[in-house]
Amino acid sequence: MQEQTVEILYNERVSSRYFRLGLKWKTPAIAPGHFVMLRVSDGLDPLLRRPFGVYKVLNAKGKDRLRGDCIELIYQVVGKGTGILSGKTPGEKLSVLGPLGNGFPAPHPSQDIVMIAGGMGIVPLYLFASTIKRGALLFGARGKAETLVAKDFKALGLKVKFATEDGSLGHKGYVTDLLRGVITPATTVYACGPAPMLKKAADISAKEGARCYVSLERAMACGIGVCLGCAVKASTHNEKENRNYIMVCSDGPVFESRLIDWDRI
Amino acid sequence: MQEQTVEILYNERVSSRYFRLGLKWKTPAIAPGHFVMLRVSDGLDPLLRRPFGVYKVLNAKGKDRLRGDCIELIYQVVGKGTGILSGKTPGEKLSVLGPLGNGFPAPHPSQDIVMIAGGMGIVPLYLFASTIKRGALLFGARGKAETLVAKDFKALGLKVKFATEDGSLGHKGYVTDLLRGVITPATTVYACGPAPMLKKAADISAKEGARCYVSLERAMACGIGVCLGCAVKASTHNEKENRNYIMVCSDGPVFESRLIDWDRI
Amino acid sequence: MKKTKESTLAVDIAGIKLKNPVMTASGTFGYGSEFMPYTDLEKLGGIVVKGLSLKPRQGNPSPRIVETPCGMLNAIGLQNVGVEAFISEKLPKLKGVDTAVVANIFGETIDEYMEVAKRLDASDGVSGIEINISCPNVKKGGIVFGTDPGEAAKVVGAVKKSTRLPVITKLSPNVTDIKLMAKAVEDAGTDAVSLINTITGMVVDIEKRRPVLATSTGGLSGPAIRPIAVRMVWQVSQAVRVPVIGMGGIMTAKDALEFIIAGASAVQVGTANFVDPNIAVKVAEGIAEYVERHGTTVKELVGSLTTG
Amino acid sequence: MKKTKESTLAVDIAGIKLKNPVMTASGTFGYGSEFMPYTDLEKLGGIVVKGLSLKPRQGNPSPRIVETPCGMLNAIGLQNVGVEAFISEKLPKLKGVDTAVVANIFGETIDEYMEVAKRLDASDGVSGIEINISCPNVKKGGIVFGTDPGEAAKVVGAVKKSTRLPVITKLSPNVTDIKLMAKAVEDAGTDAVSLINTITGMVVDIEKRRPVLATSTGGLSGPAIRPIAVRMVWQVSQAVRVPVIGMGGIMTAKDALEFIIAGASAVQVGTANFVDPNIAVKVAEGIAEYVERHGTTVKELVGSLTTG
Ligand SMILES: Cc1cc2nc3c(=O)[nH]c(=O)nc-3n(C[C@H](O)[C@H](O)[C@H](O)COP(=O)(O)OP(=O)(O)OC[C@H]3O[C@@H](n4cnc5c(N)ncnc54)[C@H](O)[C@@H]3O)c2cc1C
Ligand SMILES: Cc1cc2nc3c(=O)[nH]c(=O)nc-3n(C[C@H](O)[C@H](O)[C@H](O)COP(=O)(O)OP(=O)(O)OC[C@H]3O[C@@H](n4cnc5c(N)ncnc54)[C@H](O)[C@@H]3O)c2cc1C
Ligand SMILES: Cc1cc2nc3c(=O)[nH]c(=O)nc-3n(C[C@H](O)[C@H](O)[C@H](O)COP(=O)(O)O)c2cc1C
Ligand SMILES: Cc1cc2nc3c(=O)[nH]c(=O)nc-3n(C[C@H](O)[C@H](O)[C@H](O)COP(=O)(O)O)c2cc1C
Ligand code: FES
Ligand code: FES
Repeated sequence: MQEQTVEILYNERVSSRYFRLGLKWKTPAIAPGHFVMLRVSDGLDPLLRRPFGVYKVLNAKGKDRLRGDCIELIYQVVGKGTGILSGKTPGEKLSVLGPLGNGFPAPHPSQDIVMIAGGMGIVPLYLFASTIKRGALLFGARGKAETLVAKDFKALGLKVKFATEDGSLGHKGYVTDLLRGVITPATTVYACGPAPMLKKAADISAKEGARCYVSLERAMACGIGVCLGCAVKASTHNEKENRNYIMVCSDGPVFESRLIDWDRI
Repeated sequence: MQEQTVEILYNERVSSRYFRLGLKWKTPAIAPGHFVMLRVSDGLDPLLRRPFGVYKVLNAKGKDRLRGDCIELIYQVVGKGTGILSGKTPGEKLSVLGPLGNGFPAPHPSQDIVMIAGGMGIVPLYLFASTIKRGALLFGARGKAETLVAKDFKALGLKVKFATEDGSLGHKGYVTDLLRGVITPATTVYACGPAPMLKKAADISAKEGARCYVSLERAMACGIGVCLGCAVKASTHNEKENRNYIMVCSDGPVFESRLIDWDRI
Repeated sequence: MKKTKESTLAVDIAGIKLKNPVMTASGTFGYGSEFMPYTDLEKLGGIVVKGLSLKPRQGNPSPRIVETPCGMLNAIGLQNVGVEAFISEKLPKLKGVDTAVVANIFGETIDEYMEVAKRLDASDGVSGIEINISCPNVKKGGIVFGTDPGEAAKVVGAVKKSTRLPVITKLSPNVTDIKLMAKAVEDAGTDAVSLINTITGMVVDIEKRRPVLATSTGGLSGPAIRPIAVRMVWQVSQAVRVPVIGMGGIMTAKDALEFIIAGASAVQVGTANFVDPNIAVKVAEGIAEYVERHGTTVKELVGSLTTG
Repeated sequence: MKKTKESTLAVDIAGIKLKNPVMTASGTFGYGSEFMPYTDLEKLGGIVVKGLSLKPRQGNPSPRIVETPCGMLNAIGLQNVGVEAFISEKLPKLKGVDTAVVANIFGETIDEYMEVAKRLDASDGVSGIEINISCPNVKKGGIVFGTDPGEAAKVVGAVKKSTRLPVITKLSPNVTDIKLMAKAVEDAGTDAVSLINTITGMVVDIEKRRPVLATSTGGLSGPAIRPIAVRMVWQVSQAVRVPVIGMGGIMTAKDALEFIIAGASAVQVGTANFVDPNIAVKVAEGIAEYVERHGTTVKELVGSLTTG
């Protein structure tokens, strides 16, 4: 879990705002859902590391916890940090801290698996899917251009259903619309994406009596549970632990959805 | 004199710490001694532009004031800003502000010309030499590796004498040691380099009755005479102007040496 | 009635009419005319000129500036040509330029403040006076006018008596409670307040074991101080009724809008002018774009922050 | 006699022995043991743990942090496990680790400060107490202990009576004259002072027209504030005789040396720990390199600044 400086293998534009970033890194054991904190610049601005999920572990050994010699991330350019990242070229070095967080709990073999992703939420779900190799994916995005990585899921032999905001692929509307009907109490839902989507997925799952795991995002400073900056409010279900606030970086990023107070997210 | 964003044509390492930087820039009229302020990063750290002399104006038209379509700078990596600059690659863009400052006054045809450079002080003197095409150059540097650009002077047909601190080329010691003996009251000295060297050159010139122009360096914020940050103390010779402090960026960077209070430099 | 572009951006600061809320900050824009080769002054709401004293001042020894993380320290020492030379030599260069010109003034005694204000009152082409109270009071053993509510009020009262021009008082951030200072100068009759001036800081050269600046300390400006400045503007705008002008580390329209939404009726761009001499115009253009996109006006945005 | 490596770096802060002058700052290093996977705690002079209150505290609503130019704001709200859980669960994890452990404490009443200090006094493995006085005094209508010299002195006097451990008082920078605060707590008996705590700031989300932080304002830390912190450490070290611990934006040995040369006997590394969990050790190593290169000792460097 030491901080390490690793070499960029590739940093390629996938679509107008998405990049695939390959890092040469003899990884510690990585579980699906883990994330890393990258330092995008040696300078002081931006000062803080940026969190990114792990998309692939290359040449990986292991079943649930993977060790490899490279990782691939997928990121979207949204601001200063990801802007700088997108200008990096192969051969340059980056400092990576991780893997961090808890990862997705393995599903019971008797359970059906439905993964639901919004935008960049696809990232940790792919690593998850590639280890368990079953289940269905519901993938929501702005438009068709943002769904390119879905072919990686198809290559795993998984069924993918799309929802796009502009209707350019699949259902026109929210991806959570697809959730109704496909889940039963025998389903476990794995969700990653923007907060409103997660809230909806949690709602629907609760109504259908399905278990739901969500992977949350929150601005982070340390990524290792010490700054207490990435807090989210816990629901009363969390009371036994006597903790009103839980940390996305160290208690999560994956939580059982009923442990979260969705009204304060 | 507007700020402009220009393309990097080349950014090549000349020796261990020196780089040649070519910028594609339809220049305004540039006089030898002028400098430009570069913004090395779009970010906020480093915040301020960095000043650099102009080494060459490529495809230049004009005699004393040159217009070209590219400029070449030579810089030394000494800190954060120049460190970032050295990582830039051709095709990237930089914001340039300039040309700024006053430039070297043209010498009277009857005068002998002696140029004396310390380290990066060579930069503006080359542009000067390439327009007047006469005179002798005394060039001081740490060691031989830092004197590569001297061949550009030789190509102009100018005599070059070296002094190096480690004795690896020419006189072992200070370049100002070479000044004694070569100047007379009919000489005009043009000096650029570190402050102690300039002070010495000013001293010797004064003793020999020679006129001496120095190009000063100072930390700068604006480069255009408005922040009043790059002040140096003027000598009493400057009194008629009733100004105790003069600005290196807008009153200089070239000054007649007797106008400077060398005890407070 | 469709709002015209002018009216969506214009603000009025105690009678000083600004076509848009963006001014340039004192000490970072010379006497205005120096920027003519680089920018279009008429696209600015206003210009605040370098601080003026009764007599010309030579300023501090050098080094006077040093860069810091996302900022810089300066200890210029208020070098300026003096109010007379300003009126006779600098002001005429701005004649005919359609933008508000505000004269920033300072003194080491209350009399000096009054005298400078009087001279400006009689001159043509000045829209208002900004009082810099971050100056040591020589009669009070060097305590800074701007850190003592009583002394600050005295300066403001005296200047108000010396001029019919609108008076803006510029507050120092080096205080425990900036609301107290703002209220004191409001009670003393200031027509507006502006903030923040620089925060005192120091950089040490560890090889020489000396401060980098010849005066040991200097004033910190630039993006580094922006969160502090926004907080203070927010506090002050809730504490006083006079208009507030916000500044401190503004580089972009987004930064300026933080101040406006927090309660500033106008903003000043300072250190950023050194990075890009055309930046204040870009800030004004960005604000216009935001105002249009949101179908609102600058006046409506002022203090539109919701908290809690 | 040749100086040994230990003796060139070691400092003694009011009886707290540090093998080198580098500590980690409260709230940025958890309870210490969290960093064991990332760094070697024994290479640190000391560790200051997250601020402790009498009862566990849940902290503020979220968002609690936001990045700023070369810095960050935090409004954690002093979430902590409480002094009892610290003693029973956290402290034992540091047992056998050869580094000084300082407990940072706070309260909303003077009694609460005293009570926390008493509990720590009885516990094993704590080398000293750091009092955080940047806390609102609930009995005094929320004015902050750390901005009123009288209130600050009361807290310090009370804590001193409650413990035999060395007491460090941590000063808030949100004051007009930090020397006054330092002298007040010195007179009240503090054994050392540390500074600076964070500076209050705000960031506005211009699309939502709300503060980014749920609590509106938060504390600014990181390199952005370093010049302010160095200045205050310099001022305070000239005003008091007790040792001064400096902090604010330290990222490198060079930064730490600025504080030491300006007058700090030791330093604390804060926000930088988030950027690199091993950074404090790198700072200590860099100081060792400088001390060796200059053939000096940390003790000799403290306050070695020449001005004027
Ligand atoms: C556990 C986790 C995993 C993530 N995985 C991915 C991924 O695989 N691919 C991807 O593209 N993005 C991912 N993100 C989001 C990514 O971290 C942000 O998009 C990124 O930090 C934005 O940085 P910026 O400087 O470009 O944007 P800015 O807007 O300039 O950032 C400003 C600040 O806001 C924070 N911030 C802004 N948006 C987010 C966000 N959505 N989540 C957390 N912090 C944010 C930044 O960290 C920074 O402190 C993940 C976030 C978390 C918490
Ligand atoms: C008129 C002029 C012309 C110059 N021409 C050249 C040139 O042709 N080639 C070249 O290599 N260098 C030149 N310099 C020096 C160059 O500007 C500095 O080396 C550079 O700014 C250092 O930046 P940094 O961030 O790498 O160093 P840092 O040490 O990190 O800079 C920190 C601060 O110190 C200032 N600074 C440090 N050294 C100098 C210096 N010597 N002069 C001015 N400011 C300094 C920087 O501007 C910055 O504000 C010139 C300077 C001036 C004033
Ligand atoms: C070099 C410099 C000189 C300044 N001179 C003055 C001055 O003469 N009068 C004054 O009131 N403020 C002066 N200031 C303060 C600025 O007007 C402004 O309040 C401060 O820099 C904060 O804004 P900024 O962060 O945008 O620069 C000066 C600032 C700088 C950087
Ligand atoms: C997230 C965070 C939490 C903090 N918590 C505390 C605290 O509990 N007690 C305290 O005295 N200071 C606390 N501080 C202040 C730091 O200890 C330190 O004084 C300040 O951050 C300046 O140092 P820096 O710039 O190196 O971070 C906290 C700072 C941060 C960033
Ligand atoms: S990011 Fe610091 S506790 Fe989670
Ligand atoms: S750098 Fe601003 S006046 Fe010279």
